[in-house]
Amino acid sequence: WDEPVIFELSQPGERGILVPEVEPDIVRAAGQPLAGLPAAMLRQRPPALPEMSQNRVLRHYLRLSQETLGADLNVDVGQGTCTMKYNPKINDQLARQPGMSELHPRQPDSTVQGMLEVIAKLEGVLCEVSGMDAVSLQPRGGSQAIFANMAMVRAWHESRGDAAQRDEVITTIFSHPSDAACAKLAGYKVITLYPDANGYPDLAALKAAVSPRTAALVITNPEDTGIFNSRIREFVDVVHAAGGLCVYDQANANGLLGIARAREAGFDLCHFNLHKTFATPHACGGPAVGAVCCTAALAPFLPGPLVRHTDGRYHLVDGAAQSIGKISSFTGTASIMLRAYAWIMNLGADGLRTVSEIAVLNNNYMMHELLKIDGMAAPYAPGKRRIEQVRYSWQGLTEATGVTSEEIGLRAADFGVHYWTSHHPYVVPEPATIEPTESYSRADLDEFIGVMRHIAGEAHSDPDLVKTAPHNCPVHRVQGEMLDDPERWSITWRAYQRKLGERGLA
Amino acid sequence: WDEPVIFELSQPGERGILVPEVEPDIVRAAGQPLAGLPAAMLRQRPPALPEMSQNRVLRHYLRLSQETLGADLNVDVGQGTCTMKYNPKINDQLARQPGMSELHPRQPDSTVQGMLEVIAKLEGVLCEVSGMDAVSLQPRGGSQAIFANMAMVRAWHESRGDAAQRDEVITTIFSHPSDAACAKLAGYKVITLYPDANGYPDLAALKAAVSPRTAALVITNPEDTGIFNSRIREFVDVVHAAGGLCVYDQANANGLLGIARAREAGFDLCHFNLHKTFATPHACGGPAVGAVCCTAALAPFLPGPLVRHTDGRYHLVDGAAQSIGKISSFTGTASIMLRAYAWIMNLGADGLRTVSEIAVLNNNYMMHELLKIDGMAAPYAPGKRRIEQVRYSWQGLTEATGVTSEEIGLRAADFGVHYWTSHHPYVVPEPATIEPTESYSRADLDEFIGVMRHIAGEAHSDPDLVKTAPHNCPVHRVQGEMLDDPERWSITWRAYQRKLGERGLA
Amino acid sequence: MEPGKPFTHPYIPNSVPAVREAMLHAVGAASVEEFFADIPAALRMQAPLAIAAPHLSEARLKRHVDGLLRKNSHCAGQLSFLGGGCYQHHVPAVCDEINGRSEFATAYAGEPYDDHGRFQALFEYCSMMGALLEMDVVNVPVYDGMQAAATAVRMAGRHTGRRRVVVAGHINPDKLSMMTTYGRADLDFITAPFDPKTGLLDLATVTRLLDKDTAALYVDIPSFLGTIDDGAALAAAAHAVGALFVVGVDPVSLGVLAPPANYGADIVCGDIQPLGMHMNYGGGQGGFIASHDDPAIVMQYPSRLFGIVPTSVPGEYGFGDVAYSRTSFDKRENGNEFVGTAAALWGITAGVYLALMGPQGMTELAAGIAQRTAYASQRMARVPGVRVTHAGSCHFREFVVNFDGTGLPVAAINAALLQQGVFGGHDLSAAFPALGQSALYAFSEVHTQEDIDLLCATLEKVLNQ
Amino acid sequence: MEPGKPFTHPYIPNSVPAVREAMLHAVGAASVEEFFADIPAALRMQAPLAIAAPHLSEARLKRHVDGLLRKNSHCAGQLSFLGGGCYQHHVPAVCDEINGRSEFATAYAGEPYDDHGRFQALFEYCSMMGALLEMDVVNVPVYDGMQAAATAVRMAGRHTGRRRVVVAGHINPDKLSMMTTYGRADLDFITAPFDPKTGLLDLATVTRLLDKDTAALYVDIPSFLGTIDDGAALAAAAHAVGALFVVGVDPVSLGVLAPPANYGADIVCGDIQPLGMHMNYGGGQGGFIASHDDPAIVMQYPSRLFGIVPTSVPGEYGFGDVAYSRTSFDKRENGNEFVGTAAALWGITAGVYLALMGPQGMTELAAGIAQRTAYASQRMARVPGVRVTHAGSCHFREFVVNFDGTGLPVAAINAALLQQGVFGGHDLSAAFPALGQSALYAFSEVHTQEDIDLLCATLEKVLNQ
Repeated sequence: WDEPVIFELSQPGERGILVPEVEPDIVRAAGQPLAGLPAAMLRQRPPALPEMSQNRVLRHYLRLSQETLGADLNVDVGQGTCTMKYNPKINDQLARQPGMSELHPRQPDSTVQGMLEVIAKLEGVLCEVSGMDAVSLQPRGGSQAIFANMAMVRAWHESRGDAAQRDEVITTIFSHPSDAACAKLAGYKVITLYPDANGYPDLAALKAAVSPRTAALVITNPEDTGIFNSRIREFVDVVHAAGGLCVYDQANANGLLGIARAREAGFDLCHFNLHKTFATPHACGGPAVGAVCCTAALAPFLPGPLVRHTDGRYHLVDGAAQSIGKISSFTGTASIMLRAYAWIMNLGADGLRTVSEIAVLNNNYMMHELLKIDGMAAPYAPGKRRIEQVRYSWQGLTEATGVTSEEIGLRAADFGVHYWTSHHPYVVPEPATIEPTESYSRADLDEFIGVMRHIAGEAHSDPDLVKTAPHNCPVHRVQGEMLDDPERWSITWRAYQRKLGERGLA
Repeated sequence: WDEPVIFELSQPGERGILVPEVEPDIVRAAGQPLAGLPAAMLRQRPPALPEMSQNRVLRHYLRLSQETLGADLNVDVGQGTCTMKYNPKINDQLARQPGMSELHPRQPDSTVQGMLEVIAKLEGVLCEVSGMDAVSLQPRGGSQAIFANMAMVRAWHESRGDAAQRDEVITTIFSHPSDAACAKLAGYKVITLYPDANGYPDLAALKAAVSPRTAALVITNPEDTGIFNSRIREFVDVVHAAGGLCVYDQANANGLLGIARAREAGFDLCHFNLHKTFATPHACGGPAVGAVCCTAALAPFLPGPLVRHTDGRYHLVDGAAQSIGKISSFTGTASIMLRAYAWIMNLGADGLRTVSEIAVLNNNYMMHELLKIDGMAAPYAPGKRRIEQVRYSWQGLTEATGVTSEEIGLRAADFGVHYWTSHHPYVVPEPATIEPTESYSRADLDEFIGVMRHIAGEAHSDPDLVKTAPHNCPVHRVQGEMLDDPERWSITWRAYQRKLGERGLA
Repeated sequence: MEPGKPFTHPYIPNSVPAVREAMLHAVGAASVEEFFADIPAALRMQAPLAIAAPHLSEARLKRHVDGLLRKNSHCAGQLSFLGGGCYQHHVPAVCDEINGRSEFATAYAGEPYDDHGRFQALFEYCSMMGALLEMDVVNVPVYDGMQAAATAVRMAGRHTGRRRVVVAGHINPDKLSMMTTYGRADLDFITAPFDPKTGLLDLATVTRLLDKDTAALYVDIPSFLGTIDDGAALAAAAHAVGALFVVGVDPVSLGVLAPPANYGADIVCGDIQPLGMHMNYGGGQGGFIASHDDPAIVMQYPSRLFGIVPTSVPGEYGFGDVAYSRTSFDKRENGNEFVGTAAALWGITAGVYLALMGPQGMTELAAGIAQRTAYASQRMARVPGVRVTHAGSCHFREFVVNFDGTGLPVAAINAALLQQGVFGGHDLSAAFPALGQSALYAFSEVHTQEDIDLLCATLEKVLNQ
Repeated sequence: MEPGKPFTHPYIPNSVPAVREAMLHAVGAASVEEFFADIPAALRMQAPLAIAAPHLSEARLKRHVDGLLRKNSHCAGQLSFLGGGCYQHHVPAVCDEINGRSEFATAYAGEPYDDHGRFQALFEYCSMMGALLEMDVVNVPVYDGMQAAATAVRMAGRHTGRRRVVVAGHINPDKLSMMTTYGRADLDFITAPFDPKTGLLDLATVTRLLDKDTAALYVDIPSFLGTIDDGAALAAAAHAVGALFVVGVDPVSLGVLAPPANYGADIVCGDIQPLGMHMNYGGGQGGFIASHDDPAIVMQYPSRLFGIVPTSVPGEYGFGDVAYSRTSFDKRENGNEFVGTAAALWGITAGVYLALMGPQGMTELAAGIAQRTAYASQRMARVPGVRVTHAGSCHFREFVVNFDGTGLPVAAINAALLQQGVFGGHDLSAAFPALGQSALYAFSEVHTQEDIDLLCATLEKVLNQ
């Protein structure tokens, strides 16, 4: 499709949908209901929205959907750290029923007993999976859950009166950028540890960083390298000994279900992304749920409302007196919780463990095969197995051919698969992060491996082909420099039209 | 996508879905429930179905869907006679609710009052639109409705004792093939009238054909030429005078809603395709509904069951004593009836008439523009307006360039639109049948006209490009001769595998 | 439409007055009336259509239709044991997902190039049915199982050049009615009675009815009453007179029952509704016809048959119509019967279902249903006054329950069950008076043991009232 | 997992024992245990997860979850007047169709090439919001309107280098809580009380609270109580001290109310839930932030901003991230706040909604709601004992109803309404004790005159009991 921008499809007068008529009695009684307002508060001209028939609106968005490579459509193992797994359609179907979709969040508790039961039981599962004592599902994404964790850390230290002194949070470079960003947001100075020679977070560096100013350690394990940090308990103990809390970013939990938990490692807080580990759809980037889990000691700080079960009925109650308060609207993204609950109830304990076992098997198989490709390496911990993902390096290939990891990604798009390098900064040179999850068959993995091998071959035989990719996508290489130029960037169509007029863009 | 045939994706052991367990008590009590059967009645080996994970099944069919050009995705005006119009998503959404989808057709009438009300009210609308007195919605498609009409003609003549004598049905070559085929199936000899020089059914030929052997005339108006036969009442009168019945095939009704009806033209029976005129989805070719409408005189012959409204309740009753009996299972395709009902209730009388007015306006606009293309003509009735579609001829272009209408169709596919020639035999040379309906905007029509103009230009400048099309479709030109060769045709994968082995196909 | 009052609607882009006028101007017409100039005044409607006032907004339309649907109660909310040709099964969400895809829902009659996916999906459906049936030829779906049966015997008539069709007496009476309406111009139908004790055909009687003018012996296995005849014996009897053996089959049963081809069926037909279609008040039906790859039989199909073929690119598969010249599309009244829009989307859906289930799923499904049927039969037989009519025979999915011992008509019992939220079995007393006050009870994987026990407990309760 | 008992599941292809073994063999591992060798025994779970027994089949899972959902009653079945941040509107079927598309539902973080459609759809959403708001910059959605407000004031803080934020007292108390939790490391929040008689801010009081350390004046227009302040006056007051004027707005109101940019807002934010999202028990929220195209402001956004750019093919449009270096993705703690998975699918859906509605639809929708609100206010005021608290002020969508005159607490009244199938307005007595026993009633186009009349009649009835 060569689908125009939607404003170009406008035909004045066309309607996409009709709005219910207002009954004549209402019209009569209401009169000019807003006539009492200052004139400046009334809209003078209708919004400049496109005017289109329903058929054309539908066709436009269906075509755009076909130009989008959803996980359902491809072997989506190349978006490492994202845990792209199969999102069962039954869960969507269940969540799209009116018994879920038409619930107002302020309905009386007595009318949402099923919904509250789902929330309560899902909280229970996450307690068991993490070993923690209490859970809040209110955050609407993983990063918001990280922020909630940091806010709880802050509230904890405030409750003990040493908040002013404890103004530092320690994290690692292979943890998610939001770990650092949320600590900063909560008012902390961020200390970032870099890996040691074997790719592990540097314990010595941690010991050097820890002090009475330490509010918390925020750390992922395995980090985005896929290497499990065996000494994690020592990290935790060092921080605890200094009076800090330990926060476990469990975005990478997909290889550990039923195998290892936050509790045994001594963490005080942790979080999960339901759209990663618990198979809810990524939805182009949300809606989502980030689950905050904590020990009993931290539970008084959880955001409200909380679900309680008493006398055989479920109730919502406000947060405790020490609660950090609200972290998002209402109880969070309930329809995502329902999907995660259904997924778990379809798998059970055996199933969750099998998820992790196969996710890890797939990852090690993928690594075993990818490392046969000339120019690809898995830095750190040579010969060691990985958990659920691997951060690779194409440094060898780049040195030999000049083709970069980013270019490989654009070429991979031509073969109908996603490919992700890693978060900035690129600690691993020419990085690539691959996470196969449990959802793909051996044949699928072999297909992806074949694409990588093919592109590596092209890098040697015809590097320009790779460097000018994509060739087989809905669009061609964009003129990216405009996006960083305030004179020319255009974040809306109206800005584009204006700048086009003023500056003759494009 | 280059998606394999599904059997090639099989991995032994994989499961797409799990089946509910049988409780141990049942297993115990049931024992070997089929042990009493002859051994030959029991399956010896499991069916050779593919074994696939759910993710892979989904991905396979999603990819196939993207390789299918649904009406939602294109300016679908090129499948003339098919009345490809917008199928509102709200109607699908309504029909996919459990209050519709989970109804068993043998439920007590008291538990399906809403469904029966929909059927009854839809019958009422069709009575009004046709002017007929009674309706059955039992047929599951237009052709089955035509057959029902022919069976009613037969039953009518049987009831009058002259069935043996009346063994001929007259139809026209521009009526749907099923009109002739169904008459034959009901036991009639078929007499086919050809158009006169102006494209109208030949009245003189009809008069010559009519006789005491005439059971019925089955005719479309407008025929697939789009030309309204002004003298239709004379045709009807001639047949009635000879004791025959007149059956109106209203597949082409989209231009006549609220404008002209079967009643005023004197017909005894007619039928509508709900998936054409009443906007239910074509669904790759069904499920569908063909509505049979008739005068009071023919009503006793309608198939059962019938919906009746008495004492404020709806009931299903058997067909009358003279009923032709069953024409399909239960009451027909109820979920399609619901969609058509919703569509009508969204438009009302003004809306239905506007549908026809704009469908006809669009068609005449399309004709006006297409006839500007060198090599295209609209045979018959020069200068006259058409109703809802036009059968064109590319004869001029073919003579000038050698490019045929069929080849133009394959090239049109490269531009993402459908294109249909016409039913066989090609009475109009190098035919093309275009029916824009009311669903497309002027911009849409101009886009399609542009494609036709472009291809006509290519036919002159680069005829080979057109003759070797498609170039931009999921597959390339098939080796069609195999399809007519019993030694090589392969209607299933197992046949293909066998013949591949035996004869080394492909 | 009131003159001068424009009606602009989201479904009709060019109803925008300015656009309408501009297009009229472009074609040189003063008004749309000009396009209808050929319609004589006497044929014109004199008044607007007299139909109910519309709900123009989608919001009000939805509310209106939802209100109608709320007047229904349905099998996902009630406990249902209805069957008799339409069956409640779990419909996998992926089936709904695929048949709900805009592309499949709104495609129609495109070519094998622009609609490649549609052709492939239907070819694969036919192929998976072929695997289930162990036959090489399966058609693109016809309307329903009845149509499939009616066409199957017509195919046999054309193939043999004979008129006589012997039909098992324990098929659905509606099916017999439909086959007769459909076939009687060219075929004569004779019914072979079944043994009221066993619910099975009597081989001697069937043999006596078969003669050298017989085109086909038609039997449903399992029968409408859930019993399972000896197919091999019936096949031998039919073949002995040169007739084709035509078997109607419940595709779900083939997880445990032999495919009819294995016991000698020449043409096999049935309904695909149980393979992933919601019941839809009967809107989920779709018919299949299958046979061996005998060109003489293949040429008798009226339906579309899709074949797989190489394309101009080596290794690529394409698809197309096999032997199109058979059809009425090609030959009008000289083609076989007729062909038209039928139930293609349900074919695609059944393909999705079979792919999801795989061999293991189909086997487990059928085995579980046979077990539940046997269990239910045992349990119901223990309800005082209730008798399982053909208790000595094996059943699949359905069996006949007789209530003569209760002194109550089925209608009254079902009314009482309904008050308890149970849809009792289909009342057979009108269609099979010889069976007395009997009902046909159906079971599937949707039923738990608890459901069956609840049925029996509820029956006991209402019979004691 | 029990050793030796393989668990094969449809969601885990390689759980097939033979495949699992073959892959282990391929990588030279004896068992999956090897991969976990780095996890010390002390960190390993010692027992299987203690969670409920699963429903392994999809059929039983569906039955289980359906059973849970049946314990809920919902707003499509009841008559609801709840609002307060989440609103019942008609959701066009096309919105559901598009956000249900597999492609959009399961896409994530692809590049502007493989995910071109996602980028375009989100750019178009931002552009249509820009048209509604008459602003040039709109972000890709954040979690909800609260997050948008919290970020908006943080943006103001960064832009001005000041700490003080004056917040209108008639915003949602939850929003104030959330903004405080989110911002307090860098911002101080001061509440400006509203006039209990009018439900409006007092300009003099607000002006007094604004000072040279004030980063932002934050106001919701309409307020949480449905009243509509004089935005231009507030803007002038904020600007007089060099503070930014940040307005939270209900996007539906903009069909009749002026876009805040027109009366001087610098940053506008709000929730898109009313634009085509089902309520989903609060799962339909999504936040937007908008501003003019001032680079100094643009660089304060933490969210992704998508821009339109030419490609290497003339006339072709491409898309990409604007000023990516602002973000924590690029700069970790040195970026603005943080960015992550939020509510992108709702952004796409809101775009579909706005495209369907168009200018005329948005105008009619808002005008109709204003009319229904006024009508309902008049009608409810006539119920004995019931008072509309701010009857002298104009309202959009919501207004406060006081029940002190009935002598009954809102809780009791709502309980009585619930018994009649009506969800009464949100009880304000805890959060706004000064308002007495009051509830917030909300109206939209889903309500007919009959509904509103029924509410009043039911209220009268329950108050008379």
